[in-house]
Amino acid sequence: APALAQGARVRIGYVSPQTGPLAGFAEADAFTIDAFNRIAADQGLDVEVIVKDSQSNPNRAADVAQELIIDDEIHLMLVASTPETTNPVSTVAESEGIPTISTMAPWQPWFIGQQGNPGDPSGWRPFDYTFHYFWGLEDVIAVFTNMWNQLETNKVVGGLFPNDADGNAWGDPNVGVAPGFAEAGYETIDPGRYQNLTDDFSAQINAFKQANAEIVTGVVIPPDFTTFRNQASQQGFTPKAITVAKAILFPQSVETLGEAGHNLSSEVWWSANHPFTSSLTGQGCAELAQAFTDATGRPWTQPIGFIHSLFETAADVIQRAGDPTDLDQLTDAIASTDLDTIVGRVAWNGEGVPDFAAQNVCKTPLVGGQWRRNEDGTFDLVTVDNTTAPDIPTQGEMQPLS
Amino acid sequence: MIWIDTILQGILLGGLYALFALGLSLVFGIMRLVNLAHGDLIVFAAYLILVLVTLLGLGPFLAAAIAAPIMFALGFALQRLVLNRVLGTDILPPLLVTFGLSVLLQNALQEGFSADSRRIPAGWLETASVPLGPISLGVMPLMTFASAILVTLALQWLFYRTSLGRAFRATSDDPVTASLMGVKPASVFAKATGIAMIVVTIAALYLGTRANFDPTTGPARLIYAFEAVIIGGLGSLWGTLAGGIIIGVAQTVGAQINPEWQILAGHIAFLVVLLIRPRGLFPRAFD
Amino acid sequence: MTPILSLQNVTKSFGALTVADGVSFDVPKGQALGIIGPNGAGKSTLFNLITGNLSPNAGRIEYDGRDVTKAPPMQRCLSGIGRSFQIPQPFDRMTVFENLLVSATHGRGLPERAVTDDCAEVLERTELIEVANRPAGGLTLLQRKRLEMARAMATRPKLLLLDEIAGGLTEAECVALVETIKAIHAEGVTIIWIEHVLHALNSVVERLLVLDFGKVIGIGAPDAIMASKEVREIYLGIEV
Amino acid sequence: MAAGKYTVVTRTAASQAAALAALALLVIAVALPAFASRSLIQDMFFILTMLTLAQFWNLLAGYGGLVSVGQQAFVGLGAYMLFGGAILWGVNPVAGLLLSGVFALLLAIPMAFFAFRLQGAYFAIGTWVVAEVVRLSVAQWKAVGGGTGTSLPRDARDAMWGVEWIEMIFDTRASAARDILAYWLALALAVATIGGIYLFLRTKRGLALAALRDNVEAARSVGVDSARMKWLVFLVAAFGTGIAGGLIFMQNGRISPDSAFSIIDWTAFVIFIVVIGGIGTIEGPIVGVLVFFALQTLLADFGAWYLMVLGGVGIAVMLFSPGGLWGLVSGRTGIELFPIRRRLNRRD
Amino acid sequence: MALLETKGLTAFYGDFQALFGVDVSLSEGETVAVIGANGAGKTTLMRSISGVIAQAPGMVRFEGREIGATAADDIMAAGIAMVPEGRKLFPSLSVEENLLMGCHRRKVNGPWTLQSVYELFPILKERRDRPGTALSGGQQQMVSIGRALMSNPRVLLCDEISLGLAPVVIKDIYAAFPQIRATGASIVVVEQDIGQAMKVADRVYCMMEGRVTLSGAPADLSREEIHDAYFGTAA
Ligand SMILES: Nc1ncnc2c1ncn2[C@@H]1O[C@H](COP(=O)(O)OP(=O)(O)OP(=O)(O)O)[C@@H](O)[C@H]1O
Ligand SMILES: Nc1ncnc2c1ncn2[C@@H]1O[C@H](COP(=O)(O)OP(=O)(O)OP(=O)(O)O)[C@@H](O)[C@H]1O
Ligand SMILES: CC(C)C[C@H](N)C(=O)O
Ligand SMILES: [Mg+2]
Ligand SMILES: [Mg+2]
Repeated sequence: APALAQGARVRIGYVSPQTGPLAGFAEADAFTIDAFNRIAADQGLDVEVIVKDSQSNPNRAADVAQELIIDDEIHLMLVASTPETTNPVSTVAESEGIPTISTMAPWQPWFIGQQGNPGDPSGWRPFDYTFHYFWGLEDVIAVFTNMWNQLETNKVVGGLFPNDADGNAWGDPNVGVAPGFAEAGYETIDPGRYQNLTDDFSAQINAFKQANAEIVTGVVIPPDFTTFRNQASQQGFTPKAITVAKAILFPQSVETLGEAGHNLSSEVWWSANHPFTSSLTGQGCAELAQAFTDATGRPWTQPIGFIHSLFETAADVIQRAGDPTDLDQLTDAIASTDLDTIVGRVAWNGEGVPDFAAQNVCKTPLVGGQWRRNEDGTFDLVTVDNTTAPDIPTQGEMQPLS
Repeated sequence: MIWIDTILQGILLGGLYALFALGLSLVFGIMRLVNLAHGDLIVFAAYLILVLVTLLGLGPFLAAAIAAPIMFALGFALQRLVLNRVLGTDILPPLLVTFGLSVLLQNALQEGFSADSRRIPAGWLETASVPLGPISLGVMPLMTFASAILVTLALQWLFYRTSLGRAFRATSDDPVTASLMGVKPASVFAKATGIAMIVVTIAALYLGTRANFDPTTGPARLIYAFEAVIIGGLGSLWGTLAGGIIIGVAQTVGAQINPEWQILAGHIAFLVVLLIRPRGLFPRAFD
Repeated sequence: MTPILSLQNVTKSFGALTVADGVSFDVPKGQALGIIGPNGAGKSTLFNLITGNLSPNAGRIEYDGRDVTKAPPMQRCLSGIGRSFQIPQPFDRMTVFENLLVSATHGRGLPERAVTDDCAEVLERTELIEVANRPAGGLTLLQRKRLEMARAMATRPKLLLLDEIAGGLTEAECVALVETIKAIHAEGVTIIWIEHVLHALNSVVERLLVLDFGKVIGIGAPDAIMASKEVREIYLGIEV
Repeated sequence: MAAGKYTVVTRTAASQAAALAALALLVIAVALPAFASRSLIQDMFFILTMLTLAQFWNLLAGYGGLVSVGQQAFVGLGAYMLFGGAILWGVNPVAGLLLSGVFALLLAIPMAFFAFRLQGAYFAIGTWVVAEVVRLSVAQWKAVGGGTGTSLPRDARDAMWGVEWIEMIFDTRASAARDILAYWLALALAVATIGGIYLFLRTKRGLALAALRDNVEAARSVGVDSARMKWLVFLVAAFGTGIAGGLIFMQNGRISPDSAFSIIDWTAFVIFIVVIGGIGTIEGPIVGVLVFFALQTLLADFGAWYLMVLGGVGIAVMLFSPGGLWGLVSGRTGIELFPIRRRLNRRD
Repeated sequence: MALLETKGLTAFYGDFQALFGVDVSLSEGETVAVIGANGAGKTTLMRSISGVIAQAPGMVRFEGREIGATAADDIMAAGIAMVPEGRKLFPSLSVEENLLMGCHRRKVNGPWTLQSVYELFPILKERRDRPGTALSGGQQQMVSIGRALMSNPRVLLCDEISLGLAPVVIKDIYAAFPQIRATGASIVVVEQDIGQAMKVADRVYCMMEGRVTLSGAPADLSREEIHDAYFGTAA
């Protein structure tokens, strides 16, 4: 391999939230990095992965990114898991000129959130060194409305958008989800941004009841969603569909809802059911999920695929760069990536992305899924809509909440 | 109608905040101890209840009843072994120690239980409600509120009608002189913290059934609890209950106007009350 | 000549308890006035009203011809009212000398350098010079009482308020104290002194005021006051 | 008459030695970028800014008796004004530091008006709540990203005064030059803070501050203007804390309400530093920040254990040496590097 | 055998030694006065006996039992009650609650009850529901004495009970002494007022600079002797 020929070790920095409230995203870190190191060794890649914990704290994320760059003199930065992690790290890396691959944050909060004035598109600039792949709000809009179209509703949607990076991006009246929903014929009731860890959702429930909303959507953190779901039941608000992001990402979070978790729906960015294979290990999605469960005793979760794909992409980039310790060559290699990974195709070719972000953002496929409760209280995520990515098979149909 | 509902929901929410606050109020009132770990202790108790529920298959209420004496013992030991040694006129050492404790607890829980969010299952009670004309009130929130009132009554009785309560107040004023009356300040304080931990367990029961919690959930509500205590006036238990309700109602009313203002409205209510009455609604004569 | 201090109908109550009840009296410049009265009569409260540590519910306080009823303590101190507290309140963590420096610099609005010798002199007069560099928190009761007085003196007051400074002193100490106060008085300082140690008080003051239940029940020459029936009954507890 | 018989001394042998050492250290510190690695410069930046925050908090709590747990309000507002200035009005970030200080000062006025009505623990909680209100309000400020936060625009970053010159003389990349600039600014701020506080404590106002700390009633009745002293201390601390906040985030390049108004980072850790080092002394925060930094560096890679050890050390120091580490040192040896105690000596 | 005695009692505040080998004793039913100038160590002696200042074992004996190293609250329970210097009432307790604190731990049937304390100091009954500290100094002193009596102590330690009190109140308070003695309690009074001390005491100890310099029955001591012991003028 060329990297070996150069005789220099490539240092990869990786920042993720291993502790703190976002730790669920990082649970596959060790598992993935072990596999990566093993395969890198097999392939004769001289790489070293230096892992830093953001402690789920954006300040800390920026600090450790600096440490990686300055003390560890890394050549390539990898970062994943929510804008709270990706944005500070990307900002630091961009200003230090370190090639960076980022994932697992919708691209709007990542791209727009890093701009000086997010409200003023004229001032938005592309980045020279940082690249991001995931999906965007337009995909979520399509997936959600497709799922809802399978049901008989009055097309009135109540929105729960907090005042955080995700909530502001989703809830923006101009570039958020509402205009897209409107195009698909859905009216959005948005009572306004609330703070995370709110203890009472009566105001939202009243607003939804008044507007006779039959669907609830949003991007909600798990504790808030539980509060909302309970209060909605207690206050006699029973929508036909609840389709939210974030809150029901992990099976553990859904399990805490008990029966109230059944048939909740959300976007699915990766699953054991996806038809992709790893460029690194050759595993299919089901195999990877099983390997994870075997190794850790825990059920598969969506981030596993993306963390894996992040290292896939890194390996690919390093192999393609003439001198992977040369930052500019590495950057060029990222920009010219075209790789089929376990989460789908990663290529920064601007496909489906507006011009201002085309250079830095790549999109991966998104479908819709529903949580189905098993007899024993465990839940399965079932793909119910694939209009947006027909090559990912569905496993069932969208069902209304009883 | 919406406003009536909003205010009722706010009052019920206030019950939850009052439960968070009552234990704090007890400890704050007796020892001037600003316990920054209070929120984390509530979360700790919630995990304890959860463990009892999952391990022994108990109902949440029975589990809380078993957890309460365990928490009492823990509180007693904590006060005896650690906190007593930093009490004094200076509020800083306890502030720092309880902050350290808060950090310790959070991270220990994280090591032990991971960052996953959990919930204490309460079965059908979770979603049960009582219709009240066009309004319907959740059974759990109603129970929360009722518990807050019961806890206040019980503490009030303990504080002002028993000789232990008198010893609490005397020791709070002057531990050295109290010891000349045959009081052991160290153990009086330890008992107070123990009792506060029983209240903490009750708060944990309702926190844990209302929403998910994870090891870092504690501090977020700590500030509301402090607000309730201070609005109420140092050492006034009814005041603490009233304080909780004020914060709760301010939040729901604020949210009804615009959800952006929900939490802000609670804080602003606190500031306004203190502007008008710097020592809270029901201050005690001397402190 | 205007009196240095004049109280007119000053009233103060704590809740239902009235501790100053329409108190009126004047103190001419340079006089030494003693205040006696049973415990709880409102003597210390009266001092707090004069210094501004408490504010009256009604009435008017004039100092040096000006209305100071609403002035903050700091301002009254600057204009020449110095006081000692019944329960000594030293600045515990500062040295004795620094205690005095605070009052000399802030009480008189002077820079530090200008008051050093003055402070030293007060320390000598109050026999605190030996402990000048010791933290005030570690002083004995007597030393604390002396510090109370020294700190008040360091502001070079025109009106000095002393609250029970002889209590707890031995006879010899008491004699020394009386000498010191006499000397201060001789310099023209007006003195109001609350004291239960009557022989000490009476050897200094020219006029005596008796307070009972917040009311002035007598004011006049010490001999006359001490001989009055009311005082003997109420205060000394001597059956007549 | 005692005239001229006594002199007042504050200096000690240790303090004179310390002054010389400090001067030498300062010279080395200024020249540091010439030979130190970039990571050392960054570490120094962290130490200096935390030290500044700690000194101001110490001034508030240790000397002024104002135990504020709302200092993150000033850090955050200072930082946001620097960003706001750069984003909305094109203010050069270096000049924006002044905005940081001024706006923090402006915030301090209503905050003090409210908080000064409260005592002790009430004051502490009151300041915390005000800081929360400021955080929640800033989180509604859409032009700087609302709850999402934002980054310093590249134009503003590139335009920072002095960076080009540093790039030239040290022959480094722009990002390293920005670090050097930030480091020098932090050094200047820390030196000005320590020097300023020390000189202030040696004036008669410093004396008044100490008196107020011991007994408010008594201080008031010997002519100390307690309200004015509190205002003075609070406003000065707000101004300095605001500038430090602006500087920290200028170097950081990214801001969000949660990071800028973090009670843990900007108040809890600062309290930790001051109390561990020794409150009410200038030396304490210096010792404290070094201990804090050492702990952070040694333990940063141990995840949750880092915070647990930190918590444990905090508890241990409070239990075994309530005067902090410096208290332990000066208690044993009597050394004071920044003496303020005035001793009255008989002239012989 | 003495009811209460100290042997070679020493006490320290940090490095500062306040007592140097003090020997005092108190017999059943006796009243003993401790006099001495300010700072002589009288309060320190009281605090050492009552356990506020921890002692090495072996220095204090009460009813033949060693109590030097016993905690203050246990000493109180054994029957030694103190009227501390400076009254030390509990501000957040009412007058009545302050009194009740006196028998918080030691509940012994005896002559002293709320009722009899109110008879002794009738003004307190009027003020029973007020906060203890909203009383004047004299009234507070009455509460403090009453509070100590409430436990029906075997030994009553009174530290400067007449400090800052009007003569009429001092008279009242000392007038209560015979009643207190009549109940069988032994009393130690610390007093500045030598005359007063001589009047009530069976025996007097005179302290100076942490040492007992003179002791004996009042009748046996001459004014000069006392003066010397007090001020250290004796060669
Ligand atoms: N808390 C303390 N810390 C340090 N020294 C103390 C303390 N309390 C008392 N002392 C010292 O111990 C010595 C004896 O004091 P003590 O209070 O026992 O005297 P006393 O005889 O009761 O005097 P007084 O008549 O003033 O009450 C004094 O020199 C005093 O300075
Ligand atoms: N802050 C307060 N709140 C309520 N009542 C008070 C307060 N301060 C004093 N009092 C009451 O006011 C009355 C007068 O008290 P003050 O201290 O002036 O008496 P005094 O004449 O100085 O007595 P003494 O000779 O005992 O010192 C007392 O009955 C006391 O209980
Ligand atoms: C300093 C504090 C108020 C910190 C609080 N315990 C928290 O973790 O947020
Ligand atoms: Mg008085
Ligand atoms: Mg004494």
